[in-house]
Amino acid sequence: MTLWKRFSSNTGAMIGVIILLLVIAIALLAPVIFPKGPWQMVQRPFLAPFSTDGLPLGTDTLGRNVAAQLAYGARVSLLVGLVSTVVALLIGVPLGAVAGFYGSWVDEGAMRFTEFFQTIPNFALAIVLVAILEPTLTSITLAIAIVSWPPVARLVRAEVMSVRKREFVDAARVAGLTRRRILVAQVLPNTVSPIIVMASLMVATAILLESSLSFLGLGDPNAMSWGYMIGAARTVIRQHWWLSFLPGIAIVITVLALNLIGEGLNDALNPHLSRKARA
Amino acid sequence: QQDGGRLDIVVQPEPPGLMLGLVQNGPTQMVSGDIYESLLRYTTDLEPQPSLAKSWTISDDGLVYTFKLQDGVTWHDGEPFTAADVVFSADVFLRETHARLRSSLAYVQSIEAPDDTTVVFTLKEPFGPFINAFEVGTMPIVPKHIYEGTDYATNEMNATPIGTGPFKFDKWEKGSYIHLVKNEDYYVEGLPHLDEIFYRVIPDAAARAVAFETGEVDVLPGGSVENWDVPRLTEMEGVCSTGKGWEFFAPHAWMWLNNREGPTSNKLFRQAVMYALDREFVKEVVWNGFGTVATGPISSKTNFYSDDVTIYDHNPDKAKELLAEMGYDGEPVRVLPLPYGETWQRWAEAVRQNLSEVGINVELDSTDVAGWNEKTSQWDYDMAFTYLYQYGDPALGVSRNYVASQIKKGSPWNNVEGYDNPALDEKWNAAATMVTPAERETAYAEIQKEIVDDVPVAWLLELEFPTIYRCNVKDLVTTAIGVNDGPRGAWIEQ
Amino acid sequence: MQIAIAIFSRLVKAALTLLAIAVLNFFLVHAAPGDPAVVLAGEAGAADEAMIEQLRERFGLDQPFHVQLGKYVWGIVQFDLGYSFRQGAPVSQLIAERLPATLLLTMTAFGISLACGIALGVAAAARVGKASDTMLTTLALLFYATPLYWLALMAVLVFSVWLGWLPGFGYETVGANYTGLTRLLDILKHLILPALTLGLFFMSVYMRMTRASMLEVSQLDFVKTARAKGLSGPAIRRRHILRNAILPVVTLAGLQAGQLVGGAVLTETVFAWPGIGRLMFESLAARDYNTILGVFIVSAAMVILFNIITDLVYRIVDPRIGATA
Amino acid sequence: MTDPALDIRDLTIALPAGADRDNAVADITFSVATGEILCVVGESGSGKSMTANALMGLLPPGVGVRSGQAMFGGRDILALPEAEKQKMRGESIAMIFQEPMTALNPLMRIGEQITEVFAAHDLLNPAERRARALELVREVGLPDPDKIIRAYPFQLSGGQRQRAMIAMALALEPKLLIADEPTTALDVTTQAQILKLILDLRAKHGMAVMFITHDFGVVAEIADQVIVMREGQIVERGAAARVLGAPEHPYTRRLLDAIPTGRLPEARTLAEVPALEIKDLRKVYRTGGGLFRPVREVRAVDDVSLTVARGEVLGLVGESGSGKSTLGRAAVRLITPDAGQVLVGGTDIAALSEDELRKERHKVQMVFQDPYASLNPRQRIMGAITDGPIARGIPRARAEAKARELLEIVGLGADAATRYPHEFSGGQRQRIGIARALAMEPELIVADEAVSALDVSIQAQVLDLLRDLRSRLDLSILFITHDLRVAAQLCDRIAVMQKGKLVEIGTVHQIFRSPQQAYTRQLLAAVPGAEWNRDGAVTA
Ligand SMILES: Nc1ncnc2c1ncn2[C@@H]1O[C@H](COP(=O)(O)OP(=O)(O)OP(=O)(O)O)[C@@H](O)[C@H]1O
Ligand SMILES: Nc1ncnc2c1ncn2[C@@H]1O[C@H](COP(=O)(O)OP(=O)(O)OP(=O)(O)O)[C@@H](O)[C@H]1O
Ligand SMILES: [Mg+2]
Ligand SMILES: [Mg+2]
Repeated sequence: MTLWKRFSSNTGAMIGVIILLLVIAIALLAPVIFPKGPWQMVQRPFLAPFSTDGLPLGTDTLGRNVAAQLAYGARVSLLVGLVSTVVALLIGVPLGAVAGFYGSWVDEGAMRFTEFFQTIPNFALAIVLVAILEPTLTSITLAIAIVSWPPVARLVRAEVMSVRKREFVDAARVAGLTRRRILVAQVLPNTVSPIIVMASLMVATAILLESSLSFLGLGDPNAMSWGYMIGAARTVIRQHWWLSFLPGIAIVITVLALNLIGEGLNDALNPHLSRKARA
Repeated sequence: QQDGGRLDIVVQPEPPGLMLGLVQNGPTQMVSGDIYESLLRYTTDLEPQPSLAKSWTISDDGLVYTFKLQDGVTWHDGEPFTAADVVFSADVFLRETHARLRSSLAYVQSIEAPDDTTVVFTLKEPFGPFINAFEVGTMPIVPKHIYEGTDYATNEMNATPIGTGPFKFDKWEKGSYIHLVKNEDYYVEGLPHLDEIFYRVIPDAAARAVAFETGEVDVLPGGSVENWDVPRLTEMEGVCSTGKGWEFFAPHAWMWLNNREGPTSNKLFRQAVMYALDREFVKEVVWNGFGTVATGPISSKTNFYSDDVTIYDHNPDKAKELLAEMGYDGEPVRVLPLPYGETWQRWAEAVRQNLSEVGINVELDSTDVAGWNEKTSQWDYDMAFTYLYQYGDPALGVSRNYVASQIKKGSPWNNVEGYDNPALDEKWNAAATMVTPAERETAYAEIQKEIVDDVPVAWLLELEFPTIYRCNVKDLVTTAIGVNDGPRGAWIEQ
Repeated sequence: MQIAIAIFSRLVKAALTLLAIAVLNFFLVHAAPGDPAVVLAGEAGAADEAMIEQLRERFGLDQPFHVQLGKYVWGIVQFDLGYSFRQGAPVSQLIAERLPATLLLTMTAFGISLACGIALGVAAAARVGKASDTMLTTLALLFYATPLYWLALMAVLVFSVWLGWLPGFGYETVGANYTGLTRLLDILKHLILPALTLGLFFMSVYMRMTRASMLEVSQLDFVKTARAKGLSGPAIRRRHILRNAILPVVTLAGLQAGQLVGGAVLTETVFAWPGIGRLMFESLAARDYNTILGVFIVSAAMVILFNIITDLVYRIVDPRIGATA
Repeated sequence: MTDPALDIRDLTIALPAGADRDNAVADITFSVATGEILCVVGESGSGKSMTANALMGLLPPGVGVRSGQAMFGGRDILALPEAEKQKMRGESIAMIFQEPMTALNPLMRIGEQITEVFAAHDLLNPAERRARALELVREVGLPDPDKIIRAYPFQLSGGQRQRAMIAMALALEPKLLIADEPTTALDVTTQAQILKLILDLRAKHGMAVMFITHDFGVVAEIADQVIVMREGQIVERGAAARVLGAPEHPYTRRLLDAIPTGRLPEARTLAEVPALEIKDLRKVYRTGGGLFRPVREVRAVDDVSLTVARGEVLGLVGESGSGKSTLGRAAVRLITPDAGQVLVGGTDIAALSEDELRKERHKVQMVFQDPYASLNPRQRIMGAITDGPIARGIPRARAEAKARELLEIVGLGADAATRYPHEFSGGQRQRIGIARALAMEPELIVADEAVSALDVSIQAQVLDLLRDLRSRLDLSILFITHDLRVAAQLCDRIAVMQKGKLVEIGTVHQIFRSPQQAYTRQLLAAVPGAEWNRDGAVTA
C-alpha cells in the first residue's frame, strides 16, 4: 500500500502507467476497432493522415489502414516484449539464484556460461538466432529472450549473494530449513524489487530489439509490428515520411512509458528511501 | 562524343568476387562485364555484334560456327590474346566452372583454333540458341597464361582480374567501392571514353537513393532502388531513365506451385490461383507501373513469344468456383517470398491478400537468401516466388523450368515445381533443335498454348528494372545486357 | 608485478574462453538452415548437382561434421580463422580490411557518448529537481527510447539531404584520393552522422547511469565529511562524488565498448559504413560460415579485451581492488 | 562560565511533513565555552545530530532552521550566506562523524584528504600543505606517518581512520570541534585511545568541543558540561558531576538506571552437566587465492576449548576480530570448523552431515546481533517463528500455538504473529528473535552481540528478559559481547578471547576483581568511565 502510494506520487511514473494502459487497451481492442485486420488493402496507397474519412492515419504502400496497423502492431510489440522478458526471467532468475546461492563451482560454471552469451554482441546474436530458427514470432521472441537473460542472471546472482549474507538466512539455517527452501522462500522474495525494475526496462528493450530485427527484414511476415511498419516504410521515407514516423513515435512513446514506470518502481522500491523512512 | 570523366555506378549487393569465369552472379557480371569480354555483344533486339570476334559465319546446317578474332588484342597484363585463350576458356576452364554454359556446351562436338585468330565451334546437332551463348556473362574469355594448370578457385590472380575489356581493375576497397580505370591499350580506336569507373557499395536502398540525389553516384542500375523511389528520382531535373538493357535477361517472375503434393498439385487449384491474383494491381502499386503482366512462360521481350493463350484476368468469382469444384478444404498453403527487399515482401503480402479473399488459407514463410535457396532447391514449399532470366531464347532460359529431365533436387534454377508432362517435353526438345526460326516460332506457340492451361507455375510479371542515370551520361545502355557492358562506349557530356 | 600476473592469468582464461566460444559458435552457425554451396551456386543463375557437389567439396562441407569442427578448432589454435570460399580470401584478411572502419566508428561513438554522457549526467545531478535536470533527463530518455535506425534515417534526411551539410553515407569521399590531413578531415566528416546516431543511445545510457550514481554517492557519509571541510560544491562533485560515482559507469562502459565492435550492424548498414558488423550480416545471408565465425571470434576477443581494460581502469580508479587480489 | 565560544538561542529545526514529529529540536538554548567539553546525550532520534548539522550548515534537504540564533565569533552563523558558511566550515568549526569506515573517501589517499582542507580554504602552497599534513598525522598519534599519508582508507583500521578524521578536523585549528558519536563504532580499547586524544588536543589547542554521545560512560570520562535531550528538547543540563551524580529530570534518571552498572550480581551455583563442550576448536579463514594469487590466512579461532554448563550463562568478550563470532557460529554449525569438536548433549555436531545436522539443529539456537537484518522483511512473524519447528516435523497447529505462547512470554502479545518485522521497534524485534530461538526448545542459545545494536534502555529490557528466561527455563547461554559492563550483568562466567586464542576464563568475580592476564586488565581499563558508577563505587 505504501509502495503504491510512493509510486503513485511520482508524476512521471503515473504518466507512464496511463500511456501503457492506453497502449494495452488499444492492443486488446484492435480486433474490435479494426475488424478487417491490418493487412487488408482498403484504399489507394499513400493517403495522407486526416485526409480520408474512416482512415484517420491514411494508408500505407499497399493501401492498408495505417491506424489498424498501429493497433495490431501494439499487440505484437507488447507480446514480444512481455513474453521475451518472462522467458528471459525464467532463464536468468533460476540460473543467477543458483549461482549466487550455492557459489563455488556451480557459480563458476553458471558464470562462464553467462559470459559466453555476453561475449557475442547482443544484436548480432539475435540476428543469427533468428536466421537459424527462421523468423516467426516465436523464434524472434525466443531470440530476444536468449540475448536478454544474462544481465538478469548477473543481477539476481549479485542480489542473492548479498541477501545470502543477511542474518535472517543464517537464522533460517539454524532453524533447520533445507537449502532449497531457504533459497526459494527466504532469499528469492527479497530480490524481487530489483528484478521487477529490470523487467520493466527489459520489456522496453525487447520492443526496440524486435523493431530492429524487423527493420533488417528479420520480422515475422505474418505479424504486423511497429518495426515492420518502419522497415516497410523506410523506402518511401522521402515521399511519405509519416509512414515511418507514426510507428516510430509509437515505439518511442511505449518505450518511454515503460522507462518511466521502471524508474518510478525503482524510486518506490529503492531501499535507500525506504530505510530513510524507517529511521 | 567527349573523352574523360568518371562514372559512379551503384553495385548491389557487393560482389563476392570479380573473376567472371568463376562467379557469375549479377553484381559480378555488372562490374566484370567491363573487364572481361566474350566473342559477341547483342543489340537490344538481340542481334549479335562484334566484340572479341570481328566476324563470324554459321554453316547452313547450323552445325559449324566460325569466328574471326580481332587483331592486336592484348590482356591487361600486356600478354597477347589469341584463339588459344578462347579454346582454353570455352573448352577447359568454363566447362569446369560455369554450369549454365555447360548445358549449351553439351551440344558442342569440338572447339578448335586453326590459327591464332580463328576459332571453330562444331555442334553435334543443330541448336538454334547457340548464337546467343557468346555473351560476356555466359562465355567470358579468360587468360590461358594465368589459369592453365592451376587450381582456378584459389588462383591468387582472382583478386586482380585480368581481362581484355575496355577497363582494367585497379582497386577494391571492401565494403566501399571497386575502382576500374581506362584500358589505354584497348583495341577499338577511341574507346573507351571514360577515364575511370567507381562501382559503389551501399547496402541500404534508401541510402542508395540518397547517394543518387546528392550527386554521389551517376547511375542506378535496375533494381538498385526500391520501386517507390523511381518516379521521384526520375522526376528530378537532369535525370533520365530507361527500361532498356535487360532484353538478354528478360527477367520473368512467377510463383512455383508445388506440383507434387498439397492443394497446389491440383490443376484446378492452380488455375484458381491465377484467377485470384490481381496482377495489374501489383504492377501498378507494387512495381509502380513498371513491367508487363505475364501471359505465359515466355517473355514478350524475347523471340517466339505468343499471346494466343488462355488469359487469366483477375476474377475472384471464377477462382472460388474452381476451388469449390476441386473441393478445397481450407488446407493452408505456405507462400515463400523472395528475400530481395521490400518490393518483394509487399508483393507476397498482396498475393496473400488476394488468395485469402477467395478463401485460400495462406501463411507467409520467411527466410533469408540462403534459406530461400535451401527451401526451393529442397522443394520445401507450397508456393514460392522467383524470377528467372531467359537469356534471349526459350531453349536457354525457359524450357529448363518445365521439362521433366530438369527435375533435380539441389538447385533452384530448374523444374523446381516438379511439372511432369512427357508430351510437352518432347515438343520443348524438338523446338530447341529446329534450324529455322519460323519452324521454332510455330512449335513454341503450340507449347505456350498448352502449358498455360496447365498452370505449372503462376506466372506473374515480366519485370522491368529501369536504369536511372544523369542525362549527361550518354550511350550507357546500348546493348541487351545494358550497364553490364555499357561503359565501353559511354561518355559524359561536359 | 602483481598486475602483470593478473593480466597474464586473465589472458590465459580469455584464450580458453575464446576457444570455447569458437566451438559453441561453430555449432550455432552450422545449425542455420541453408548451404553456402547452394547459395553461391544459386547466385550464378544456374547450377546442377555436380557443381554443388564440387563446391561442397571445395568448402570442405562434404566431410563429417566433427571433422569440420576439429579442423576449424585446430586452425583457431594456430591463429588461423579459415578461408572464405565465397569471397575467395582468408577470413583474417577480410576482417582486417573491415576492422579499422568499425573501430573508428565505434570508438568515436563510444568516446563521445562516454564523455558527453558523464558530463551531462554530472550536470543533471548537480541540478537535480530543477527544470534543466528534468529537461536533460527527459531528452536522454527520449534518445534511449528512439529506435537507432529510425534516428539514423532521420539524421540522413535532415543533415544530408535537406541541409546538405554532411555526407549521408560511406567512409570517405570515393576517388578523391585525399592524403594526409585532408583525408583525415574527409573521414571525420563522414564519421559525424553515424558516430552521433550510434553514440546518442549510449550517451543517454551513460548519462542516466552517471546521474543516478552521482545522486547515490552524494548521499554517502564521506561527502558530508568533504562538506564539513569547507569544500565548495563543484570541488566536492569533482573530487569526491564523481570519482566514486564513475565506477559503475566504467563497468557498464567496458562491457558495452566490446559489444559495440560487433554490434553496430544497423548503423553500418544505414550509413554504408564498411565495417565488420555488416560483413557479419552479409556473410550470414550467404552462410559464409568461416567469415561469420571469424567476426564472432574477433568481437568476442574485443569484449574480453575490453573487460580486461575495464579491470585495469578499475584498478587505477579503485585502489581497493588491487589490494584484495 | 567564561567566554562562550558558541551561544545557541531558541533554536528550532523543522522537519519535513510526514516525519515523526514537527521539529527535530524545538526552542533549545545552550552554550559552549572556549576550552570546554560539552557532552550532548539523549536517546536515538532526540535531535542531537540535527543540532550539530545545523551549526555546520549541513542540514539534509527538507530539514531547515525555523528560528533561533547561533552566535559564534560575534556572528549568527545560522544566518550566514552559503559562501560564508562554506568558508567557516573546517576553518572555524570542524566536525567528526560517527562512522570512520564510511566517512572517508575510499578512493583518495589519506594525505590528499587532509591537504584538501587547506586547498579548500586557499591556504599554504602544496609543499607546505604536505608538510603540515604530515605533522597533523603525527600529532593524532598515527604510526608511521609517511606511510599513512600515502595509504588509502581501506588500509587503515577503524581507530586509525577516526584519527585521520580528527587530523582533518584539526588542520585549521578550529575554535569549535563538533564530534557526533565519534567512538560508537569502535571497540573499547580503541575508543579509550580516541577519547584520550580528544582530551589531549583540547588541552593543547584550547578549543571548545561539542561531543555527542549516548554513552554515559563516555560522558563520565570527558565531559565538563552535559545537556540531556529528549524528543527535541533539552530536559536537563549542568556540570557533568552533578548530572551524573544527582539527576533531576525523571528521564535522565531513567537513562542512568538503564545503564548496566559495574555492580556484580550474586554468584550462582552451577550444575555439573555440560550443555556445550568445545574441544580444541580451530577455524582458519583463507581469502583471496585465485589462480595466481597468494592466499591470506586468518586464524580466527585457534585451539579453543571451553564448556558451558546446563543453566549457565557464559560470557565471551574480546576486542573486534578476536574470533568471538566465529566461535559462536561454529557452536551452531553455521560454519564448519577445521578441527576440533563441538559437543552438544554428547553429539559432535561439527562432524555431522547436512541431513543429520538438520535433525540436531534444534538443540542449539542463536539470537543474532542485528534485529533488523535477522528477520526476513517479507515474512510474517508467525512464519519466522514456526518455520523451524515445522521443518522439524511438529504439526503446524501445535507450532503456531507454541509461537503465540512464546510471544506472550517475551512480552509481545500473541497478535504480533500476524504482523511483518518492519512494524516493530528494534527491541521488539530482538524479542521476536529470542522467541524464534526458544520455539526450537533448545538446550543452548548462542547470543552474538544480541543487545549491542539496541539503545541502553531497550538493552536493559532485553537483558532482563534473558535473565528471566534463564531462571525460568534453565537455559544455557553463550553470550557474546564486546561490552564488559553488559557481560557483568548477565553472566556467570566470562571467557576472554584475543586473536583467536582463549586468554582467560573464570567467574565474573574472578575476572573483574582479580584478572590474571595483562590483556584482560587492559580490556577492563579501557571501559569508558570505568572508575565511575552511579553510586560512586569503583569496580576495577
Ligand atoms: N533527512 C531527514 N529527513 C527528515 N527527518 C529526519 C532526517 N534525518 C533525521 N530526521 C529526524 O530528525 C529527528 C532527529 O534526528 P537526529 O539524527 O538529530 O537524532 P540523533 O539524536 O542524532 O539520533 P541518533 O542517536 O540515532 O543519531 C528524528 O526524529 C529523525 O527521524
Ligand atoms: N567469512 C570470513 N572470511 C574471512 N575472514 C573472516 C571471515 N569472518 C571472519 N573473518 C576474520 O576472522 C577473524 C575473527 O572474526 P570474528 O567475526 O569471529 O571476530 P569477532 O570477535 O566476532 O569480532 P567483532 O567483535 O568485530 O564481531 C577476523 O580477523 C575476521 O576478519
Ligand atoms: Mg545522530
Ligand atoms: Mg562478531
